[in-house]
Amino acid sequence: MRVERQGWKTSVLLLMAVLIQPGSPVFAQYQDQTKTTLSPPQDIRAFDTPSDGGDSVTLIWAPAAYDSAATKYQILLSEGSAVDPAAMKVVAEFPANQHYVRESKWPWWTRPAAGDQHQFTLRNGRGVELKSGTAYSITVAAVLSDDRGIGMPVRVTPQPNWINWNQINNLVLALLFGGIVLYAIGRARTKEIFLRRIPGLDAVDEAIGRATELGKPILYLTGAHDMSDPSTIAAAVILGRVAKRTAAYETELLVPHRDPMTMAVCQEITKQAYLEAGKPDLYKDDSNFFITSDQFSYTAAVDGIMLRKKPAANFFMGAYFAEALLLTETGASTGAIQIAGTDSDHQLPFFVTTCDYTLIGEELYAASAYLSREPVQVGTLLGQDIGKGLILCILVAGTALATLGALLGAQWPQLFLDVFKDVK
Amino acid sequence: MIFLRRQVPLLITLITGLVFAAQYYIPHPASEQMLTSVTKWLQIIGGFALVLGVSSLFHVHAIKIRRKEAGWGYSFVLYVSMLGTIAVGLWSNGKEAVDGAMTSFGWIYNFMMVPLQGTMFAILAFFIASAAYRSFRARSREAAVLLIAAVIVMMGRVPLGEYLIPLSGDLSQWILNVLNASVRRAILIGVSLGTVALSIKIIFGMERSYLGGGKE
Amino acid sequence: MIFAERMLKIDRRIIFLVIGLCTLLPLLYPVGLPIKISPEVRGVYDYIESLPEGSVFLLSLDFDPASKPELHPQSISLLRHAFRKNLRVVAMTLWVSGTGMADQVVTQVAREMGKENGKDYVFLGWSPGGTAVIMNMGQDLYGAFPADYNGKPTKGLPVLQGIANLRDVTYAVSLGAGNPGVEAWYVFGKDKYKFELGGGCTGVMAPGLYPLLRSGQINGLIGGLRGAAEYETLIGQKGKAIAGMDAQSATHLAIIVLVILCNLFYFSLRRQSAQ
Amino acid sequence: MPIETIIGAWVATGLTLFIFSFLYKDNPLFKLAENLYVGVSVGYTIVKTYDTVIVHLIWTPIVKNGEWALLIPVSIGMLMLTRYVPKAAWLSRYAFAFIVGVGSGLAIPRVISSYILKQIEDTVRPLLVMVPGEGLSFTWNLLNPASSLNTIIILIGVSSVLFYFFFSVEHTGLGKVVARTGILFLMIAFGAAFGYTVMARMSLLIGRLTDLIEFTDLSYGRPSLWLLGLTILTLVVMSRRASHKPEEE
Repeated sequence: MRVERQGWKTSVLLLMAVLIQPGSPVFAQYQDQTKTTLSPPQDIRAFDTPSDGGDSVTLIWAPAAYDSAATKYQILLSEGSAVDPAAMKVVAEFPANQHYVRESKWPWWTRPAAGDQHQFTLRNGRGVELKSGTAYSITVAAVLSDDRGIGMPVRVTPQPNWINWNQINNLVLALLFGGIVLYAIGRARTKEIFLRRIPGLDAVDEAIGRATELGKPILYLTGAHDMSDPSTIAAAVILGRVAKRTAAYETELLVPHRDPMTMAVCQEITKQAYLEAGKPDLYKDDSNFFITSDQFSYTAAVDGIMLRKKPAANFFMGAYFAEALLLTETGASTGAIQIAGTDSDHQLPFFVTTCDYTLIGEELYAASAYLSREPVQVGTLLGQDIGKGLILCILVAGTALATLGALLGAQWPQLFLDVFKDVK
Repeated sequence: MIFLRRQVPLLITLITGLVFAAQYYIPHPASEQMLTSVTKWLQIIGGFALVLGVSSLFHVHAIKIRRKEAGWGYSFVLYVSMLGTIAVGLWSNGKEAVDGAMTSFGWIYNFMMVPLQGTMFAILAFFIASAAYRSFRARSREAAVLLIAAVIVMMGRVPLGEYLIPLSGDLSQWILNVLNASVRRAILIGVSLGTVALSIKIIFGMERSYLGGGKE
Repeated sequence: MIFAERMLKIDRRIIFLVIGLCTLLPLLYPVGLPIKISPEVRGVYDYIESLPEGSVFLLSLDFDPASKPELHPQSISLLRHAFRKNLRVVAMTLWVSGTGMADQVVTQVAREMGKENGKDYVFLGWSPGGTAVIMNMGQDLYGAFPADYNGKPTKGLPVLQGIANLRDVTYAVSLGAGNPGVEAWYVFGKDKYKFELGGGCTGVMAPGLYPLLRSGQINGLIGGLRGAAEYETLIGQKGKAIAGMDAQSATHLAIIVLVILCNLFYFSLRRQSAQ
Repeated sequence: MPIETIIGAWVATGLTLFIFSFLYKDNPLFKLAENLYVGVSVGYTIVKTYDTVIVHLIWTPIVKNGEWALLIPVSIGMLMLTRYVPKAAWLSRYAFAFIVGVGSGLAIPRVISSYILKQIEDTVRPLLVMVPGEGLSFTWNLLNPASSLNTIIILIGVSSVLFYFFFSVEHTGLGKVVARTGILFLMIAFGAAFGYTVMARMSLLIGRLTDLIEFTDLSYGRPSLWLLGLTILTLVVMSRRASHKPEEE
């Protein structure tokens, strides 16, 4: 990897030059050898395109009276400091009513000229090869049938840049949101954070209560993923809560697994829960058991358990795939209360229609954070809430400002709106 | 030793994370060159990750066969089919077809893998139908709304539905394009915030489950 | 046991049979109902239609045999359209188990349209890493795929002339069955390398891609078998998708009837138990 | 027709029917097909990985083109595999640290740009649209996704669903109304997803049945019909044998 320190300095200097004194090149008219009636483009400025890798240059020139679809602009380029425009190569041609600064995607903080000016960015590729660090002469010509008015050539050297200023809003947002998350986690470590009660958790208690009344077991599934997946971790945390209740009510708990590692972790959690409920003697190691890792064989086996043991309540927490429907349908046919919680959005519709209660997406994490009170989990949740709140405000304020802008025909709302655009 | 085992990995994550987040904002050729190299590296590492992912299967089934656990015969089938496919694949230089002519590896692919995998998911069609009859109930107002929207979309997306109720096409178009899009957008924003938060926690070493284990 | 309860408890294998017949009969005796074209599918079609001859069209077949019935017809139609417009076709896949299928469909359509490998089209094959492949292609196409599927070096292939990376691609379409798929092509591809992007996907994925469609991040979306049927109608070449539409209609209707029956019985049961 | 195609048709049909036999109930034929499937696809992945990674991405560039820098990813990959050597397993952490670090770093700005900024940009639109001939006005057309009415609906949808997933605020008062709206929007989107998923699953079935119908052709020797009979016969025999031990579904 070659690092060009020199290039870095020059590019910064050049950038400053562009920012500080726009339009420094000499503006002059250039008369073509042939007699023309078309006046050459005025106020031509050329500079290294800021915020790029050094393979393009940008031209700015003033609009003219003849700007229309019939007239064409040509971009002329040559290496070195050619003075004879006839020797310059035509590298682009387009109708004269196109390529205004306002059409470009530049946000206000990098826009090099007023919106009514013409703008053209000449890039590497398609027959043009711009080398960074090489000096070029470039100019614009206006063409109408045989008439040609050629502007004064300007010198320009493309340079690589170290920062893409067009994306600076992205960076600011990343830093802001990163700061919020870290702050929220820090806060959760020292203070108690309010989390609203997730209604699904009440349903959990209710279901366990009913199972006790009926004297039937409870079935709990932790999903298809292993312990490295956040949804499985959440499922394991909620299992702790369920196990505590089943211990207290002395109800049988069945937890069939698809992953041996997850089973080992869940055994620990269940044991701990029975201990905390003061019923360690009731704990059975084989309430957590491994079936198989094959998707459909596992499903068939669990369906078999549902039909034979007729659990009063089925819990489906964690990540699920196509097997979800096969499980919940069988569960529904046995008349069990079914409670699901998953972030697998493609299976959510099926859970909602076949289960009595469903924790949707992030609700699963929230439920787990609510139960575990673990600072990193709670803090992340709070951080995300703040982030969502900010976005909500931006949406509402932005719509209001955009409407106001349309009503008044004003440009100033863009000062706000551009910040929340992806402008590259 | 603790330093080598714990701290160094966290340091690697911190540095690589920050460098590659910053790379996005730096258009300089040096930074681009770095991205070029590292994405190529990730491709190669991705290959190793695949091997790692499937190798746990080797292990699980080897144990089953050795201990003659229930259903070890199926594990044996799995092993034989895997080794057979590998042998045939290497014999055919890993190509399913040479100039349009099928190799024996291509035969295994076309007549075993494609129908097996395709059918695995086709059976779900039947289960959806049975669930539609036995358990897609409007238990609550929410579930009722869901089912009505589902019925409209199901009608509007097939020629017969549009033929019977011409309005259903436009209505399902509107549901998908406006109502559905707005919800998906909110979910997308929420999930993205979650992804960014998780990435930040990983970079700053607050989330370390990836170091602990678990298969790919 | 009351009637509604007994009806709900019937053996589900009877329902399986009903669905099997609803699929089988229309396939054997097709009706051929007209297919309306949606603006999503038209977006992709119109864009390809507007491309000048020799433009670079990248088709990424990101699916495996499990999604073959939906995405295979889409790829056939898209390839036929691209070849008919004489675009330079660069095909590839990010899903390892789809490699053989992708090779087959590209070779088959190219042969049918009289196109030459290496000159009019190339199949790059598969490479591991998912999103890393997209990014590496964006930086350097020849680094990501030093050789094509047949092992020929990609550098110097006439079809790839003037293409250094994804920035030189005019139009890319990802036919995605999951991740990596259409979204990955936007986030790790178009976001930086600025080519135009279209999407094709399975029915399961389609609703999730509408936000990207609305914001113009993808300029069109071919959703599932229905989308494929629309595309077949647009290019005027009937294929498996149009043939499947009658069966699709019949099964949808069957499901709707089943859902309605289910709820009728459910509510009658509820009323009875409330009395 | 070449003999391998005919044999292929028989094998493919047989395996398809074995898997469909799961509809009757979980049985040995299905289990056989399922394990065969896992074995073949793992084998396939290994062969493809070997061919692509070892041959084309590692061996050729390093040995033929002398790109020695590629030894770095190879060694990182090797570190990953140390996981199977208990004593050196901790070395695999270096590899995972690198991959996860790079992945997280790459994700942050790209996710913000694609899924946050782009999505905000498209949601924030003026509520009044320029209509040619009428000037600035509020458009009511539901079918035009860019109409003013739809802009408002989308804004309400996005905001209320975002609010529904707020966990540090109690849903009371106005919040309750917004959250209820959010859940209704969510349910409609789930309904759309439901409809589309049904469509997808049915398409898969249609695809498989199309193939089976193709294989009823005489040129293949009608494998679909023969094997269907055979599969049913096997299932009947098996259920007879197991009938002394009745089992539900």
